[in-house]
Amino acid sequence: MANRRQLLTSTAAIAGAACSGVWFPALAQNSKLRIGLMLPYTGTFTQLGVAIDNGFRMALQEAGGKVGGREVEFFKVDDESEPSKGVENANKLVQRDKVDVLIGTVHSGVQMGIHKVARETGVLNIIPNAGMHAATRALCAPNVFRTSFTNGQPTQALGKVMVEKGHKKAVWITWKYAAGDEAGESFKESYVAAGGTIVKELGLPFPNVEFQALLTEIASIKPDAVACFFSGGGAAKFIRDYAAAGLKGKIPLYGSGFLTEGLLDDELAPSAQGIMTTLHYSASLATKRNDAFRLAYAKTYKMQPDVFAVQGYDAGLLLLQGAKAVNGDLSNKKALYAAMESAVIDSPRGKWTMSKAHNPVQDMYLRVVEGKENKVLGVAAKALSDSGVGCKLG
Amino acid sequence: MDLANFFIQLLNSVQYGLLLFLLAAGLTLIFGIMGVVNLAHGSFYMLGAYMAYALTGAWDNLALAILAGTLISISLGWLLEKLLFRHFYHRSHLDQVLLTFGLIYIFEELRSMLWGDDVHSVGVPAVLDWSIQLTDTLSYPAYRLFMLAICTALALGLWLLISKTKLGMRIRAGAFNSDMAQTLGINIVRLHSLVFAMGVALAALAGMLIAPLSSVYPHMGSQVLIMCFVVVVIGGIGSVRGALTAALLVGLVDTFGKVLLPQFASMLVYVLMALVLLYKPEGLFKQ
Amino acid sequence: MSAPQGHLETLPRSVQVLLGLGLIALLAFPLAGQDFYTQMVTRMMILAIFAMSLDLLQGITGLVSLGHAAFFGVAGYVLAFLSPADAGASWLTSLPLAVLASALLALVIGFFVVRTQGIYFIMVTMAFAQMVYFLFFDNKALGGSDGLYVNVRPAALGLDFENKQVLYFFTLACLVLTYAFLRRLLWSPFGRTLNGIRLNEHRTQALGYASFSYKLTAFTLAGALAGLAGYLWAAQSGYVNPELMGFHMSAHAIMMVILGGMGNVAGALIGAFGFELFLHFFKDLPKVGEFDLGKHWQLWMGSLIVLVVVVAPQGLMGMLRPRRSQDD
Amino acid sequence: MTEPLLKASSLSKRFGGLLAVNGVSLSLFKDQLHAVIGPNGAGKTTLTHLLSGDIPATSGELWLKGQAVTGWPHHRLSLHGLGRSYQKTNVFLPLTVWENLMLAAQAKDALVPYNPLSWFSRADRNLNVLERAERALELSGLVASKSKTAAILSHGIQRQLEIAMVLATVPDVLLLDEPLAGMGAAEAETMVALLKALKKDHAMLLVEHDMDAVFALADVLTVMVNGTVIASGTPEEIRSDAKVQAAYLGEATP
Repeated sequence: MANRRQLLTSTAAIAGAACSGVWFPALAQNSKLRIGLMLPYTGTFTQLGVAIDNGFRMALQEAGGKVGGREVEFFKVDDESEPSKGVENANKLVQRDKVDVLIGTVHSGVQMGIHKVARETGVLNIIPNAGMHAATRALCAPNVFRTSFTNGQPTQALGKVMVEKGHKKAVWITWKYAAGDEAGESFKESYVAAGGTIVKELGLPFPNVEFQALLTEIASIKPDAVACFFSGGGAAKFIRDYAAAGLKGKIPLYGSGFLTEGLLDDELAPSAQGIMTTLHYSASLATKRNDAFRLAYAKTYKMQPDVFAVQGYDAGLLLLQGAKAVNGDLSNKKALYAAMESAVIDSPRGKWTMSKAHNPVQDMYLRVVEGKENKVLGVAAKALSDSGVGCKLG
Repeated sequence: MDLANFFIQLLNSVQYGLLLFLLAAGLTLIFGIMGVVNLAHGSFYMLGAYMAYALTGAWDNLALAILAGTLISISLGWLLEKLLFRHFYHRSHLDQVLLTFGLIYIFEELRSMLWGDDVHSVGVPAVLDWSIQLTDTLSYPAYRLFMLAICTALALGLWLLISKTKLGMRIRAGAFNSDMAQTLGINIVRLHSLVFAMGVALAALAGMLIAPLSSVYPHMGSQVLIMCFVVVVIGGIGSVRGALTAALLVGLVDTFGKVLLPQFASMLVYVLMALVLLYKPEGLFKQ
Repeated sequence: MSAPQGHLETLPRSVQVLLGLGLIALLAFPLAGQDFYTQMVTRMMILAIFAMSLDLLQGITGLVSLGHAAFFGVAGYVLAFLSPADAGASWLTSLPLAVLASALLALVIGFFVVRTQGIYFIMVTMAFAQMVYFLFFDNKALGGSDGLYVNVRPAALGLDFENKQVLYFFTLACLVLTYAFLRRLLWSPFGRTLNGIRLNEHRTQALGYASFSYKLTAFTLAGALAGLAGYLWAAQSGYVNPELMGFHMSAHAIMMVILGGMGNVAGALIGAFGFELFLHFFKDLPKVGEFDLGKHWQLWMGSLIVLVVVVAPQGLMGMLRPRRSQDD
Repeated sequence: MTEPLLKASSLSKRFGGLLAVNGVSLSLFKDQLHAVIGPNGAGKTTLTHLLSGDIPATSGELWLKGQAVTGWPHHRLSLHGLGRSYQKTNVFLPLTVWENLMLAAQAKDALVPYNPLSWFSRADRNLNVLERAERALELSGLVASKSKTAAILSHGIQRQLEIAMVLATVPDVLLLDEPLAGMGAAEAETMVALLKALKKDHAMLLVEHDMDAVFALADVLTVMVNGTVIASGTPEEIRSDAKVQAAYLGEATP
């Protein structure tokens, strides 16, 4: 950008590219289906972004690489889990690349940006992870579907389990940010409904990972059990600190599945033994569907799939079913949405259907950490559906 | 909060404070004494943590990994000083901000290419993998007590080095007036590379020592960066004693803030910093 | 930047021509451009206003603020608060209110931070900005960590910001006005005194200027202009979140100003466009064989920044300015 | 004698243990040059800082043009007609001589910064500012180097610029801290001539080591040693004062 010639040529170049980029949807039938992938390829959630990307592509490959009989073209954008660029990056796929469907994303803040664009442009958006409640509650939209969970769904199943295990007095601890609050809300609902009482709610600023002070509080409160919501690096550290503080043996630790999902390596597993979590998936789910998926995934990508890969995979299955019903013409929105709403997804996590607000109605499994696995003990909540309160759809 | 609990929380705050000092020690050298605004300090910390993960993975011995990691980071620091930072001592703080901001991008990408983007954990060495029973439900991990000792030793060592040894005197002279120091026969060029390399090594050492406590994950450096500047600035730029005092103060405010005033916990540290800077504009222990 | 530049008000010919051509390109652009590019260039212009507002502090008064994004974000939030759920707020009332809110915040924070010097000023502005960031991040009532929507974009006097072209030209007008105002400021007694404070605050006081109230006025004015940029950002994207006032955004602004070359406001303008264009360019790099160039955009961007600061100490502007002999 | 333009009574300044200035009282009258001499470290420069408000006094009072101004900040005293030059040149090096003078000349009737008028008006089109700057340029003999950047001027010319900037603020009281320091014979001569000319309608305080210049210019002479005034009076009285000779001029002359 040093001198004026360069500044002008690049501005003209952009303008030129823009004109050639003009494209007429009417010729949708035979031309390629344009799929936009907006996922974190850099930053703290890169691991999740890559897993979703792999799962999604694998679903399409297994269906012969065609969606509704049409060839596919991918458009990728790295959202860096940066909320302030959410709208900008979503528009890059929707307005510039004119994608027919936008798959994304992980971080709730960025999802708010995508949701704004999805509601304004009407582009089909499949959310493979972000659990923010608004997308399938107050701000639900006919063109927005989710194949993962709402932030409160996993912990909604946790309350009853803990009371059944005899834990009447519990402490809830999480980061003070949207996902933590939403998980806490539904845990309180389910736990109190099942007869438990929350003795104390502890919170620390996001992304602070210095837990020592609050662990000391827990030790002094001496609750029957502790329930929490943490994920990623912070979750791994919480497990280590919890065990190192000697609480592991004395006060059982429960949490939403993200506390242990994909983190149980040789170093962490010993500290995590016995931790019980609820999640809509587990690697050790003993079903033929799950084994076939895990084998295929390991063969294709040389690594073990986690819940995020499953959610990406299911996003692929959902798109395939919807497109098949309208044999590739995604502009036939009514039929497409009807097909996707009534879809039954044969997912590695088990069959699940779409709620009225377009969020999965799915089983929540109770899991316990044994060795380096989240062993499935049973179904904590059968066909659990998010309340979808405030959604005017259907 | 009964008395026993109070003392444990006090222990927690001192332990976190000393941890913060370990984190900021490298910065007290590069930013404090050499006056280079080093935003890449967090990246060196992250590189240290990833080196600890990679090397313990290979040899399964943290002490050996730390030794090798320190040597690697010293040479990295020395190289960076020679290639880049040497030309920035007399440049404005803004140039240093821009340079080190660029380095953050570079180190983040190199880490992603070398070690990937997964979350890892580093094992506590077996000899320290036990706990002391404090109360019927709470016990204190030995590794954190070991860290208490290490950080105190480091604080004492750094303070002695800087204020009591001949080398320390030369470092301070060089920082205060490098031209004058040069005329007095101090080889400033070699001194700067030495101090810079020490600064980078200290940051990486912090990463390696703290790795078993914190897990190892992308962008871990950027979360630590702001807190290190807070500690160095509150303490008074260039003062090791100041950084230690400030680290303990921040440890106190953060620990008791979380317990007593949870809804303001995240803002308390910054309120503390603003108050200190407005009351004593040059920090607590200005040289 | 190593030796402080004296003459801020005079621009070399080459830069003036570049700006003239740039203006013509910006005027003609929406006619050729597609919606996405219109919005992209609108965003660049908004960031240019933001960078220029920081340059008033950093380049002209010599105050390096590492918390300037606080005023950028607050104005955006004011628009979000004023926007009713199903209709657009009138920008005739919401814009002035948002800018006023940012100015007031800048006045209050400025009253405290302006008395500190050098490195401590940088750090104390960062501390106050982090306080504002966590105030919004931790409070559900203020939108919490996921932020707030501007449901319907503001409109007034027949200018509806839902229309991308209208917002584009409105932002262009704001850009030109801000630029003209700041350029004019350099020639004014106020601007000259700020320049004096940057070069030698002690002597400026000795001559009879109350440097504290000059710096506070500059800080408040810069906060107001940053508020203008923040308001336009919220109007354009329709979504505000705490990151808009985060450390990263403030550092981003400093990058744009330094990259462009500090002091004469045109540098900040060029720095903003340059920084964004390079960012987009690196991210859209194609996949060459197995190696996805675009994925490693951070490596290219980091290397570029290091290169510029090593090669061009005066920033991009420095390269345009012919190597002037000392006694011009 | 009329009211003193500047009156100081028992001004003191303590830096920790050191009492740099100890209870100094002096008055400056219009059309009169009051010189202050004394060995290095006598507290002369500190005294000028106390008078100009550069540093706050530990104790003592100050009156400027009959108005009590004790504790006033530096810029306020300057606006009220108390100009000062510095021992170590303290100008705007990257700016030209003319720009330095314009900034000084502009201070007198500058609007408050938050008055939008001061943002929009053109600094170089204010007639009386231009006139003040022009006058200071001619008085100090700097017309030749008007558009030169201050940084590249010789030391002597920079000292002239130092004085010119004070004149541009049109002060009533002038505090000059070793204006002749580091000047060649010719430059010193022109400077002494300038100072003599300025005596008319200014009250001046001159801190200087060059005894010839001091005795040529001073109407009143004060001798300071270790922060205190040991003698004050006309140059002739001081020359023959035993105490001064013992403390300052070496062995008593016959």
